[in-house]
Amino acid sequence: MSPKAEAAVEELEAEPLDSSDAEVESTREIGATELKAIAEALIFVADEPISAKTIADVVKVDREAVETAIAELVEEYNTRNGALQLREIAGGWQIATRPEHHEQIRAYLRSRPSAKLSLASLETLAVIAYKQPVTVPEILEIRGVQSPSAIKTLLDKRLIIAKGRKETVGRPMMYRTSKEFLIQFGLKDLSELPSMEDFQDLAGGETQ
Amino acid sequence: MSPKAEAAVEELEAEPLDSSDAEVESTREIGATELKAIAEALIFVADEPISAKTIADVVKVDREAVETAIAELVEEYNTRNGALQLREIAGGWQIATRPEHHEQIRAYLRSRPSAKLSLASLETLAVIAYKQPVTVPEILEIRGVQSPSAIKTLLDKRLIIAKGRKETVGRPMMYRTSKEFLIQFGLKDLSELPSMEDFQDLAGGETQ
Amino acid sequence: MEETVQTAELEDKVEPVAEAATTISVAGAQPSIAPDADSDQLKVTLGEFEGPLDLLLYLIRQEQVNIYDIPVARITDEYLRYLNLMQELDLTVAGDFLVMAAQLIELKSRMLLPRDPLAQEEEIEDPRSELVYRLLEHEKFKAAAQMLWSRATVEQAVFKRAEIETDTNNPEVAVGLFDLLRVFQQILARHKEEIMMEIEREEVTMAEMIDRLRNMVRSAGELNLMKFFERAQSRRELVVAFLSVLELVRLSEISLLQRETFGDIMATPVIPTPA
Repeated sequence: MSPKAEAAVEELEAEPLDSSDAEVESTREIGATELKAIAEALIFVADEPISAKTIADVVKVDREAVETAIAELVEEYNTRNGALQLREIAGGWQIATRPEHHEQIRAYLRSRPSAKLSLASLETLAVIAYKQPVTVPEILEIRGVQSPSAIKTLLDKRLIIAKGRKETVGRPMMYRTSKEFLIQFGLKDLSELPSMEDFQDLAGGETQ
Repeated sequence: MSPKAEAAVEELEAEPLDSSDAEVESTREIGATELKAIAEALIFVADEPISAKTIADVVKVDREAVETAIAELVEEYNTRNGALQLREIAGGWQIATRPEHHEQIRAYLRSRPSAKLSLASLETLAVIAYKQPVTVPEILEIRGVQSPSAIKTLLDKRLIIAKGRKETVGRPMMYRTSKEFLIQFGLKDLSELPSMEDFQDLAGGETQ
Repeated sequence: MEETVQTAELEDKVEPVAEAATTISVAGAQPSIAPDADSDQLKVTLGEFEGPLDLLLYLIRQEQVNIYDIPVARITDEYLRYLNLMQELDLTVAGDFLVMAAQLIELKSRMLLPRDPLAQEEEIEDPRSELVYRLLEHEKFKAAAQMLWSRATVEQAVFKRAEIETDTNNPEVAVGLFDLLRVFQQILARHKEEIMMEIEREEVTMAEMIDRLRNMVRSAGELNLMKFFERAQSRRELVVAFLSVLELVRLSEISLLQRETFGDIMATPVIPTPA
């Protein structure tokens, strides 16, 4: 970048945006560097490929100006040769990773921390935590839906353990929360689980 | 080193070493340029801030090497001065927009700044942030007012979490700030909060 | 007057305040009523005051006195005038404000007590010191809240990338302890709704069910209610069973006992006390 262009950038940035006005003022001139930055920001935050026309409408400039800005951005991304690319897809623009590193990306996605639970698993875990020891038919009765995969997930994540059978029709397995459950939720023991009273204290407004 | 030599080194580093040998594949040397690209790709695809350690584990390199790579990436992002920044938040790294263009982004996303917390909630949050882990009676003592609805709001917004009980009369729940708190307030970690003493001067002397 | 100003009453209440604002004020501050952002209750705010410590701080600043040497009598009088003003305006004075008033009055009387002539100079603790400490702490946290507010404002101008494909195959939620409890309550609520929705012909009458329960409790001496409910053949019967438990409790024929949180609930017969 030439020193002159650099100075222009600084000037633009020093100039505060009209923060008091919610509407973007169409009257203000938008420089090429700023337009490029806004286009990049919009492409980054958009949840699907965003067209030059959409960007032009938001910023209230000519579509051609946006297309020039994007062309420069593409050039920058290619020159930089980092992990990201700016690509045109389905009539719009998108930032994506280059294909080279898919192996590591897949390895990461597979290894993602597993302390998270789906809502179904969470519900099942909640029932087990508060009603333990409890059988699958009892969980079904309370939740109103079958939860076999949730139980498998919880067993896989070692949050629950099977503990004996209930002496009733079919002798179903009983489940309870594990030591791992206490660790993951930072509990010393089960008595530390919040009770309905703890919750009502907050919801009802009166403490003590 | 001449520019030409520099380019040659980069080329060498980009070229995977030992790619023909299947046996040493997992321990394959990863050049600095490649590591930088992989780190950037992982930071981009991760849906929440990703730590240098996680990246190191995925790529199977030293954490220090990852940290060096990230430091260079940060430098690149800053030098480029585009719409995006690479920043450390909640113990991990994240790519995000710079604040400058928020108006246009909001205009496009049709989003409004999310509802700000009430003064009562903010004060309660401040007490929890600085005194954690802290119980409801202790918060009352400091604030001088009951704050059950503020605590409920903070729990709903996932800014605080319940963590165990205090072994005292009534075994009240203890609260602390969450990872979401760090994210929403743009903090690397709790140590980044200004110390309580920084507010001392304000309190002792005249305000306004 | 009730704790909360009802919405219907709002219009009645706001007007006199707005009128009064020009004429009545203590130390230059005026009270107002506003909906509380965190709940659907209306909140009485005295100027900017969130609580008694806020009000005290304000009065101390307004009177331009040294916070380390508060003229307790003067500040207490101001404080009480303020509470009176609230009552004149027919506003509910929150309990926290009254507690502070009591503490101030106590402090005021302690300041009037002659000092123990035998006590060493350094042993004499200023009765105000605890209050001063609380005020200073409170003010620091107010400053901290301001800091958080500005941080959040900056942070709201920063955006993350939109969802990409790799996010969607990981539809998970982060979980805290209270989430667990909330989820459990939701299940219970859902369960209850299902039961309420089913309307069937009567199989067992309420009277029959009450008899059944009465007999079971009497013969067993102690009945696990879970067991009793499990006998119900339909959801409707379950409701009748539940109602009959309530009825017998109301008639003081049985009492309910839960030995531990979330433990089973036991029904025991109430031994009639001889009149």
